[in-house]
Amino acid sequence: MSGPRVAVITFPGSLDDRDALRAVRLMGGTPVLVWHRDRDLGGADAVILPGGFSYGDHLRAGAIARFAPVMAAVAEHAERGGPVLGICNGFQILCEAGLLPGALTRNVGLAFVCRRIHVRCETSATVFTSTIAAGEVLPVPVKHGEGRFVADPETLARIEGEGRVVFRYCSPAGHLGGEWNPNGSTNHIAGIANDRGNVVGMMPHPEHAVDPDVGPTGGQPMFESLLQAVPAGV
Amino acid sequence: MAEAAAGGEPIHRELGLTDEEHDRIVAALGREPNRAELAMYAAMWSEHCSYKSSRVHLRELPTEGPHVLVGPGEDSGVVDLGEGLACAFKMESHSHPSAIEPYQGAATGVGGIVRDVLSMGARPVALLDPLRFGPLEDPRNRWLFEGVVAGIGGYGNCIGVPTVAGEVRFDPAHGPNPTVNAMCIGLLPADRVLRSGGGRLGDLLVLIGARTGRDGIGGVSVLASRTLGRAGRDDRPSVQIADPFAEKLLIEACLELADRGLLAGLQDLGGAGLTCAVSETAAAAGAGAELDLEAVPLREDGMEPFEILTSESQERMLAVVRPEDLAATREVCERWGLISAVVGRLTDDGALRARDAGRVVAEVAARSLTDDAPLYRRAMAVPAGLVEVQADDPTFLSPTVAPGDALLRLLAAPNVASKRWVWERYDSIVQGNTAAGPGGDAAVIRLEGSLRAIALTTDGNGRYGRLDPYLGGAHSVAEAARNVACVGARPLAVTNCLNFGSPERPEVMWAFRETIRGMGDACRALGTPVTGGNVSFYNEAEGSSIPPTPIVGMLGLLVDHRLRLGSALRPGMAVYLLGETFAELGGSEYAETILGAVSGRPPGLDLEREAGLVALVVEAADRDLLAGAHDCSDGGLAVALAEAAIAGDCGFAVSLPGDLPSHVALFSESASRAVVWLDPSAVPALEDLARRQGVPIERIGESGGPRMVFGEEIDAAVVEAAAVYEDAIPGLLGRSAGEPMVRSTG
Amino acid sequence: MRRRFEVVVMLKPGMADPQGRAVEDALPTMGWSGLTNVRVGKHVELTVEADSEDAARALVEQVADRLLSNPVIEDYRILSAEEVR
Amino acid sequence: MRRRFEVVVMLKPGMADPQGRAVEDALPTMGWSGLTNVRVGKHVELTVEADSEDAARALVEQVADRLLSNPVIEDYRILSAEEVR
Ligand SMILES: Nc1ncnc2c1ncn2[C@@H]1O[C@H](COP(=O)(O)OP(=O)(O)O)[C@@H](O)[C@H]1O
Ligand SMILES: [Mg+2]
Repeated sequence: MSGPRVAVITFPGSLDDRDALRAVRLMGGTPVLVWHRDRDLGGADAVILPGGFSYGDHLRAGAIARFAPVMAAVAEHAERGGPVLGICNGFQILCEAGLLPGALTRNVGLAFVCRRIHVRCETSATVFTSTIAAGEVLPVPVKHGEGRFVADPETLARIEGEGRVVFRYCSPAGHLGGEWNPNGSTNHIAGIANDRGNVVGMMPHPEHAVDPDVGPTGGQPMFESLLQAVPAGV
Repeated sequence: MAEAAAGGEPIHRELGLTDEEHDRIVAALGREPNRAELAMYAAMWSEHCSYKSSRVHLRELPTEGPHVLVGPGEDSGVVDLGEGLACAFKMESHSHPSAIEPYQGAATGVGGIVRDVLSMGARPVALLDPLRFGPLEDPRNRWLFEGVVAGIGGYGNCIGVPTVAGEVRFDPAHGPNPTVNAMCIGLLPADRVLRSGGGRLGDLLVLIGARTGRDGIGGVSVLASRTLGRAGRDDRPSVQIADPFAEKLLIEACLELADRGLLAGLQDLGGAGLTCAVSETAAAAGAGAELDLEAVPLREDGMEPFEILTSESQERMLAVVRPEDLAATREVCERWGLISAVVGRLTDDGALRARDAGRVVAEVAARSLTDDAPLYRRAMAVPAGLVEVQADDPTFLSPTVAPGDALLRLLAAPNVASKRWVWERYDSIVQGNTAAGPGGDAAVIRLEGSLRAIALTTDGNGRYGRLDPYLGGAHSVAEAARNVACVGARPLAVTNCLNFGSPERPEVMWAFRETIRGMGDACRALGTPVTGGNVSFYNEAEGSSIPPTPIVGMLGLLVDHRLRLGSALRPGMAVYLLGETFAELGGSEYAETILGAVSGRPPGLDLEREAGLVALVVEAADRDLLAGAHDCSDGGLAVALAEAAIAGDCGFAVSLPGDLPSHVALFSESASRAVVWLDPSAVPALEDLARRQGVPIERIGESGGPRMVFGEEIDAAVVEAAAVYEDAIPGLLGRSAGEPMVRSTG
Repeated sequence: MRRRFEVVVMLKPGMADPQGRAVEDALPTMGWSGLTNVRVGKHVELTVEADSEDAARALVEQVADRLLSNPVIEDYRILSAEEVR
Repeated sequence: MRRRFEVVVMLKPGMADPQGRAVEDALPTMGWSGLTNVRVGKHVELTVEADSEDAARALVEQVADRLLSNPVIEDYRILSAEEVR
C-alpha cells in the first residue's frame, strides 16, 4: 500500500474504526491504526475520529474521549493544518474538545435513528470536499441518537457567515425541509468545518458509503478529496 | 434433616427444589448440603439451567448434518461455512425481566446472547430480535414495546453489532407476558472453535470483566432474606442494569485473547453464574476445580459465599488459561481497561471446591451439578376445547369486506404492517457487511474477503401454534426456510427459542411435545439440523398464558452475495406464483383481522413440496434467473405482492390463481408458495426448471405502473398502500405527527 | 399556587451503575484523584399548580413514582418545593 | 476528610429539552394536569477525599466544569457537601 497515510483512532467503545480503516484502504489510502493511549499519530498525513460510543457515550457523547492522551496529538495536527475528520462520535469528540464549535444533543425524536439519507454539500473549501461542487447531493447513512447540532446565536451566525457549514440534510433532489432532517438539527446542519477547512465534523457516515455492495456511495468523493489533497509521502 | 427457614417451610422448597430433588442432592453428596451447596444445586437444577422438563423431548430434534461442527450442548452451535470460516449462532429468551423493566430486561438479554456466541471464540456480527407483545392500544403494552425496542437498540448499537432482522407480532395473550427473544450470530475460523472441554489440570480460571454484585440471584435470594436476616427480595430486583460499554471491551479483549492463542477455554457466565461456568468447564475437561471466592472482584461489601457462587452479574467471562499465559492474558485485559482475576484452577479430583478465607464453603462433585439433575416426563393432555376450535373453519365464512378494503386493512394490521419504526432504531450497518438489512425476507451479511454471504431470519406464528402446535412448529421452520430461500440462500441450520407456559400443566406440555415433533419433522425434511436453542417456560401471569410460541432462527448460505435477491418489485417483469393455493384461511391474518376469527386449522404443510419450493428458488437464484422474490406468509398472495410493490414503489397487474372464491385466492395462507419476478427473457429457463423440479408454477401477470391490480377484484394505488403500511405502527404509538417519518430513498 | 419541584431519580443502592463506573474509571486518566463512588442519575424539575403545598407534593410523588422512575430498579426523592410566580 | 457531593447538570435555559418535553406530553395521557415546564437533567453524586472542605469543593467545581457539563449547552450547580466516613 502506498497511498497517503490516514490514521484512524480507536477509543474504548469506538465501533466504526474498522469500517473507516476499510474505507481508507478501498479508496487507495494507507490505513494506520492509532490507539487512544498513543501520544502520536504514527506519522499519518490525516486522521479520522471514527463513529461509535466511546466510553459508552456516558455523560455526553465524546465527553470522556476528549481527554484521551492521543487528543493532544490530534489538536497539534489540526493546528498545523493537517486534515482531521470526525464522523458521528468523532464529530461529537471534536466539539467536546473545542476543535469545532457548537455541540451535538439528543435527537429531537429522542430515539436513535439509522437511515439512508441525503446531504447537500455546501462548500468545496475544505480538504474533504474539494472535489465536490457546492449543491451536489450525496447519499449517505446516518445512525446516531445525539446528532442535533446546536450553537449559541453568535456562533451559529459566524459558522453560517463564514461558509463553514459543510453539509445539510436534504431531499434526494437537494431541497431542505423538516422531513429530511433526521434529528432536528439547527439549520439542517449535518457537518461543519473549522475556519481553515482542515477540520471537518459530520454526523453521517461517509465510511459506510464507499462500497456499493453494502450501501450507497456518497462517501467516495470525500475520500477522493482527502487523498488528492494529501499526496502520499508528503 | 432439611434445614427449616424461620417460617417453618424447609429452605429447599423456598429455593424451588422439591422434596425429591432435595433427597437427590443428599444422595449425591452423601450428606445434607450446606447453604452454599444448596444454592448451587437450586440454581443449577432450576428449569432454566437444567432443562429438566424439556430434555426428554428436545432429544427428538435432528442435530446432525455435514456442516455441523458443534451441536447442542455448548454455548452456541457452530456450522462450517467453507473457505475455513465457521458460524456460531444461538437464540435465547429474556422475557421475564423485560416484563418488569423493558429497557434493561431486553438490553441484558442482548448482552447474554452475545456472550454465548463470544464464548465459542466467535466475533458477533449480527443480532436478530423476535418480539411478541399485547395490542398497542393498551398503554402498558406501548410502554413495554417502546422500552424493549429501546433496550435492544441501546445495547446492540453500543457494542457495534448490527441488528439486521427480527419480528414483531401482537396477541392479547402476550400483554402480561411479552416474549423477548434475541439471536446472535458470530464468525470464527473453523479450526479455532473454543470448546468447554479444552482445559487441563493446573489451568487457571480467570474471571474477566465486570465486578460481581448481588445480581439476579433470583430464587436463591430467599436464603439471604429468610436465614441471614436481610431485607429480602425487594432490594434484589431480578432485573439488572446493562453495561454495553463493558461488553464491547469484553468482546475485543476475549477475541484478542483467542487470536493470540492464549485461551484453553472460554465460558460466559449466565444462569447460575460462576457455579455453572466452573462446573461445566471442570466437568467437560474431566477435572475438578478449586475456587477462591476472596479473589472474586466484588461490587458490594459483605457478600455471602452463596451469593458470589450464584450471582448472575452481567458482562463477565471465565477464561481457562495455562499458567504460562497468565501474564499475557492480564496484559490484554488491562489494555482494554478490564479487571481480570485468577479465581481458581482446574484440579484432578473431580470436585468443585470453593474456599472463602481459606475455609471450604462448598464441595460437590463437578459433574453432579449437571449429571445428577432430575429429568421429568411431565404429564401431557390435549387442551380442552381445541378440537372444537379447530373444527370451526373460517374459510367458508362469507366475506363482509370488499377485497380492496380488506387488503388495506391487512396492510395496516400490526402483525403485517411495516416495522420500520422498530428497525430504524437499530444500527443495522455497523461492521460494514450488511448487504441486506431489515425490511426484506432475510438479512444478508457478507463474509469479508469472500463472495459468500450468510442469510438470517427468525420466524414463528402464534396463531398457528395455538390452533395446532405440531403445525405451528413445522410452519415456523418452513417459513424461515422460505425466507432464506427468497434472498437466494440455501438453508443450513436452525436455532430456536421455545416460549411456553408452565410445564407443570399437561396442556402446555402436550403442546410443547407437538411443537417439537413438528419442528423436528420440518428440520429433517429441509435438511436443517438444530444446533442449539433455548426453552423458556412459565410465561404465565395474571391468569393468562402465552400460546405455544416457537421461534425459529435460521442460517442460510449464499455462495455469491452478488446473486442475492431482493423483495422490491421492479417494472417490466413477468410475475409468477410458485406453489399451489388451497382454500386455507384457518388461523390466517385475514380470518383474525377481517373475520374476527382465530379458529380452524392452520394451513397444511407438505414438507416435500416445501423442500421443492426452497430448492427451486435457490437454484433459480444461483442461475441468476430471478429479479426478485418474496414469500407468501401472513395475508397470503395479496399481502406478499403488495409488500413487494411498496418496497419497490412499483405496481403490477395480475390475475387470481385457480378457481377459488376471490377472497380465498387472495388471502389464503397456503404454505410452500412464493412470488417471483423476472425478466421475460428468463421465463423459459424458469418454467423449465420448475417443471423438472415438480413445483407448480403460474404466470400471473406483469409489474409496472403506479397501481396494484388483482384481476377484477382490487385496484389500489401503491402510494396509498404504502402510507397505510408505514403509518400503522407509528399511528398506534401516537407519533405520526411528532417525529418525521422519512422513507428510505437511497 | 405554583411551586417548582426537583425530583432526583437514582438507581437503587447495590445495583450496578455503569455510567457512574465509567466516569469514575476515567477520572484518574484525566489527572483527578480522590474521587470515588460516582453515581449518575436523573434530575427532573417541574412546576406544579395546585391548591395547597400538600396537594402539589402528593401529585409530584405520584408522577415520580409512576412516570419518572421504575421502582423495580430506581429510587426517587423530592428535593425542594420553591414557590414561583 | 471525605465528603459526598451532589452535582446537578441541566440544559441552559432556552435550550430545547426534548426529554422534558416528552415527559410533559406524557403527563396528560396519564391523567395528570397542572404540571408544566418540565426539564430533565443529570444528577451526579460523588465522594471526595481532600484535605479541607475548600479543597474538596474546588476539585468538584473543576470536575463539574470540565467533565460533567458542557458549557456550550449546560449549566451545573453543586448542591451539598455532606461529611461521610
Ligand atoms: N424487531 C425487529 N427487528 C429488526 N427487524 C425487524 C423486526 N421486526 C421486523 N423486522 C424486519 O421487518 C421485515 C418484515 O418482517 P416480517 O413481516 O416478520 O417478515 P417475514 O414475513 O418475511 O418473516 C423483515 O425484514 C424483518 O427482519
Ligand atoms: Mg418473508
